[in-house]
Amino acid sequence: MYSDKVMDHFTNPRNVGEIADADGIGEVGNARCGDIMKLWIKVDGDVITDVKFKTFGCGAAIATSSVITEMAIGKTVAEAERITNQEVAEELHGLPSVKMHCSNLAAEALMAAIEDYRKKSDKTSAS
Amino acid sequence: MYSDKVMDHFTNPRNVGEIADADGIGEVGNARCGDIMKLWIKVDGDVITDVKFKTFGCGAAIATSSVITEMAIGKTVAEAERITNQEVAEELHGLPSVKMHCSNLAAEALMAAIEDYRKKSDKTSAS
Amino acid sequence: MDHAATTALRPEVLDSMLPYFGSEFGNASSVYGWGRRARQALDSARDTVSGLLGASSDEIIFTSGGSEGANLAIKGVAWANQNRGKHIITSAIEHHAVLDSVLWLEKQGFEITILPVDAEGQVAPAQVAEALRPDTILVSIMHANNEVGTIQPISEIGAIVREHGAFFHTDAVQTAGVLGMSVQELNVDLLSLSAHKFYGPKGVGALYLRKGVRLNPLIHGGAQEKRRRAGTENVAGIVGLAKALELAQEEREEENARLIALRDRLIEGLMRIPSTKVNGSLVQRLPNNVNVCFEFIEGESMLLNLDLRGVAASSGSACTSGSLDPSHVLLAMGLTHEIAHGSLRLTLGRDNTEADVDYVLQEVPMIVERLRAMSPLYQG
Amino acid sequence: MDHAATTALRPEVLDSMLPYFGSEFGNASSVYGWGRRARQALDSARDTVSGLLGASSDEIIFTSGGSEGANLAIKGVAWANQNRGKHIITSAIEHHAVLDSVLWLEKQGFEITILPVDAEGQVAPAQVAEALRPDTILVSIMHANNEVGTIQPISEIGAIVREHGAFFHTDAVQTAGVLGMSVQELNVDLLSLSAHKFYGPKGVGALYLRKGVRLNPLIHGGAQEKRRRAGTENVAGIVGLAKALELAQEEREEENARLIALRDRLIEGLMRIPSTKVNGSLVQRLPNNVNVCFEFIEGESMLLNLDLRGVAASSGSACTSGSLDPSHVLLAMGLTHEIAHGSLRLTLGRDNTEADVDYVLQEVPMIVERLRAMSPLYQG
Ligand SMILES: Cc1ncc(COP(=O)(O)O)c(C=O)c1O
Ligand SMILES: Cc1ncc(COP(=O)(O)O)c(C=O)c1O
Repeated sequence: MYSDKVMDHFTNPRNVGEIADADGIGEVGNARCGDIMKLWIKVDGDVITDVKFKTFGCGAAIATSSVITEMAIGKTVAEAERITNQEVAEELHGLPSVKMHCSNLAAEALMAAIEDYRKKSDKTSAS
Repeated sequence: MYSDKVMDHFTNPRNVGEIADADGIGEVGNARCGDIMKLWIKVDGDVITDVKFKTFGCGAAIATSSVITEMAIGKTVAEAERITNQEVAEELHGLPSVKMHCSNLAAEALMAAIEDYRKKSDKTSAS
Repeated sequence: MDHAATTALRPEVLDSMLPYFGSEFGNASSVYGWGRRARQALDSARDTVSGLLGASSDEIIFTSGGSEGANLAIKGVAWANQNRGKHIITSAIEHHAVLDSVLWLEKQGFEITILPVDAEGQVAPAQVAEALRPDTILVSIMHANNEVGTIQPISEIGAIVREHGAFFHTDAVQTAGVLGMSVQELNVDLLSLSAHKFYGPKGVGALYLRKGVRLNPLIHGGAQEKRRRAGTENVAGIVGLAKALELAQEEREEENARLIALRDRLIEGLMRIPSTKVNGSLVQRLPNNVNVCFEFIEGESMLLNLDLRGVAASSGSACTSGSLDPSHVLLAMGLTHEIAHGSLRLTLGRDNTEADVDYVLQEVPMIVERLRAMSPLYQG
Repeated sequence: MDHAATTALRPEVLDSMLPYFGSEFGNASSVYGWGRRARQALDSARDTVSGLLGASSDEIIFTSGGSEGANLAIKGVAWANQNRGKHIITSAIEHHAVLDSVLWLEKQGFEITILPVDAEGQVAPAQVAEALRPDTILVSIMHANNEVGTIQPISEIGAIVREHGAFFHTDAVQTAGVLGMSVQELNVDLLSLSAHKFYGPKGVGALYLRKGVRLNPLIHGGAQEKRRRAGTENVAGIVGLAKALELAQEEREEENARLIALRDRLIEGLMRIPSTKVNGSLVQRLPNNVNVCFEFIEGESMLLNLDLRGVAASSGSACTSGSLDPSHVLLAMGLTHEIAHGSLRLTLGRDNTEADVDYVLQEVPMIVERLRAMSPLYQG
């Protein structure tokens, strides 16, 4: 039911882990629904230089987390922010329809991490 | 679904036909229900010496008609009168249950013929 | 010659099924492994069936046969749409799967109109139009009758029903392997069929359900068939259904021409027997159906004699059903009880040849004569 | 290791079926010829099944599977007995075929009590007794649960229900090939089973219906199954069901001993993984069922990894069903959502060996470790 690309990211997920001195951290989903994604980002200037993730969830959740790290690294924050769940699914050559709703949270996790980065850098620049 | 004995009487029915100078004629059933039996009897003294039948009906109807002619011939009228539908079915080594209700009219046909015979002979003796 | 009752599985169909009795035994609801391959087989069977019906694949619900299909169509639509109305229309010559469903719904508070048919067993579209009411939610008219073979003007009736805004179901159990099955041309919203009538396996069928038609399940439970029919799928049976329908539809024009020639030879020959009557239309008739009444004799004794000579047949005789009344179809067509009791149905199929027809034409007259000689109704 | 989902057809069973896909293709309702032989095959299958259940042959209704059986039992008894009352009792851990039937009836005006279960997934007979009301017409409690394998005290519950004068149905889909099936000892009035769970064909099942219990058909139409289930009989499937049940019941004691040894080896091995919990009773448990929760990981990703290593399994994960909530069974047993999401069900069968168990015990710990390393919930 999963595309080869999903299976590739599921079996060899890229960028698993945490970033100790992350510039932003995002977490979405909840254990009740069976999917939690946590994303760490490192930003240099305006460019995302590193992303790491940890995910509790099904194959689709793991693969979307993995692929969005690749999609985000090298993009500016403003560019990364515009990535949609739909684009994540397309990057994976599609997801089964039941998975579109519940397990495709990666774009939201990235958004949350960027929001966190903004808040922190606002604070930094304000201080 | 029919016993060998039913099939025997169905394929080689005994005593098919009419008796021109019958002493009694009985007819039961109706075409609406799909079974009509007509029975002719010849009585000598008190003994039934000949029986013939014509039947419109299913295999069971034809077989019961046939077998009752054999059962009745040689019996006294009083004996023949006591033959029941149940005995006819037993003589045939049983009938399928759906046939017990609708197609096992032979005893009634015989009874009707005997009744007809009694009426006629009453009239005869009265005259 | 009882192909309307059931047909033998074609060897090609059995071959298509065997893998799913063997190594490919997975449960199509399992997410991985064998389950995935069972799912693919189901998907492909569904595509085949929907393609042959001119439908989309999510409009096909696999069932356990024609009876379940008709029950699901009728009760399912009735339950799901009772807020819109509780009136249902059907005809007097439907199969009992339809009639008894409708009569049961009547006991549950629905209102039923049962349309009459003409002497040839046809429903008049004008009568459907007349019977439609503002609260009519469903009309169910069979595509062709299983006893007398009369084909109904489904497309015309469908247009009327659609115009009115009710749903239209047709029981296509007798026609699915024989006539064109475009649900668009037929103007139907629901259509039920059963594999064993077209050389597929017994115990499997399909219901076409037009997108947007609301339906309650008959069998609740698992999420199979998009929640419209629960139960672990009969994968082998469904694969067999699709294969059998595909073959039947491919070959139907050629096979129909062959059957019509045999059918007409048979009818002509039987009509030479005195006091004999053909039942059903001679024009709008299934290619394989012959139905005649021999006056003065009863159907079951006819069948039994034919069986002894190796010919399987069927009859509207009450005695074959255990009830007292003969075929409701023949009675609806205006036949008297006694004549209806004497009906004989012969339905031709793939394995019948001209020699079979000639054998029947040689045997039947003798049987009829013998039974008439025994009949108190026959005056010679 | 997903034998609770479905099982492969046994070759002996396929052999018993093949004649009915070939020359013996008759319609069992036809009076003569091939029909008669199909009828004999059905009668003999019915005798086999009724014999194994300690029932009489007219108490067996053949269906299209476990889902239809449960729907027929529940809706059929509800409709036929609603004049006596409209209250129905069931449990929170039933299969959806039961639960959804009951919930649908609730919408049609019936009143429903859904009993809770304890932490091991058992229904307490005392709670059934308490829930019974004067207007209770039906109680439906499954024989053993399909997810966690817990066996219910059916005989005890049955005695209570009978004493009260209500009818008692048990869904024996998971137990029919595994446990003793005497309907007298079980004190049940209705019992449903499905052939594909005991190495028989998919799409065929049976319902035991005690004499005297009134039932409305789910599928109306022909006179098959003594007017309790219309539709041309799936002769091959029914013959296969009888053969499979016979073999399973013959071999069950020996096979159960073997499976219990494998099961316990598997449970013991899996329990060595930290933060792991067995679900269901360790005593009243199906011989083939293993169900564990690994904290901090989600079930589908576990299944997918096992599938990549050639092991078929199942999970109560919501992600395998497309819904958001995980297994209603695990939640009813008091597990939290996040733990319930991490369940793994392995169900053993005829083809599993000790080597299979050891292979799983080698793979699972590595998969768990890998997934936990990826989990934001795991503090390592
Ligand atoms: C306990 C239980 N009841 C009912 C069913 C439904 O059976 P079937 O899928 O054969 O309709 C199943 C299996 O899916 C089951 O495990
Ligand atoms: C017209 C018609 N409808 C419905 C059915 C029922 O189909 P099944 O026996 O496959 O359930 C039949 C055949 O028996 C039929 O001829």
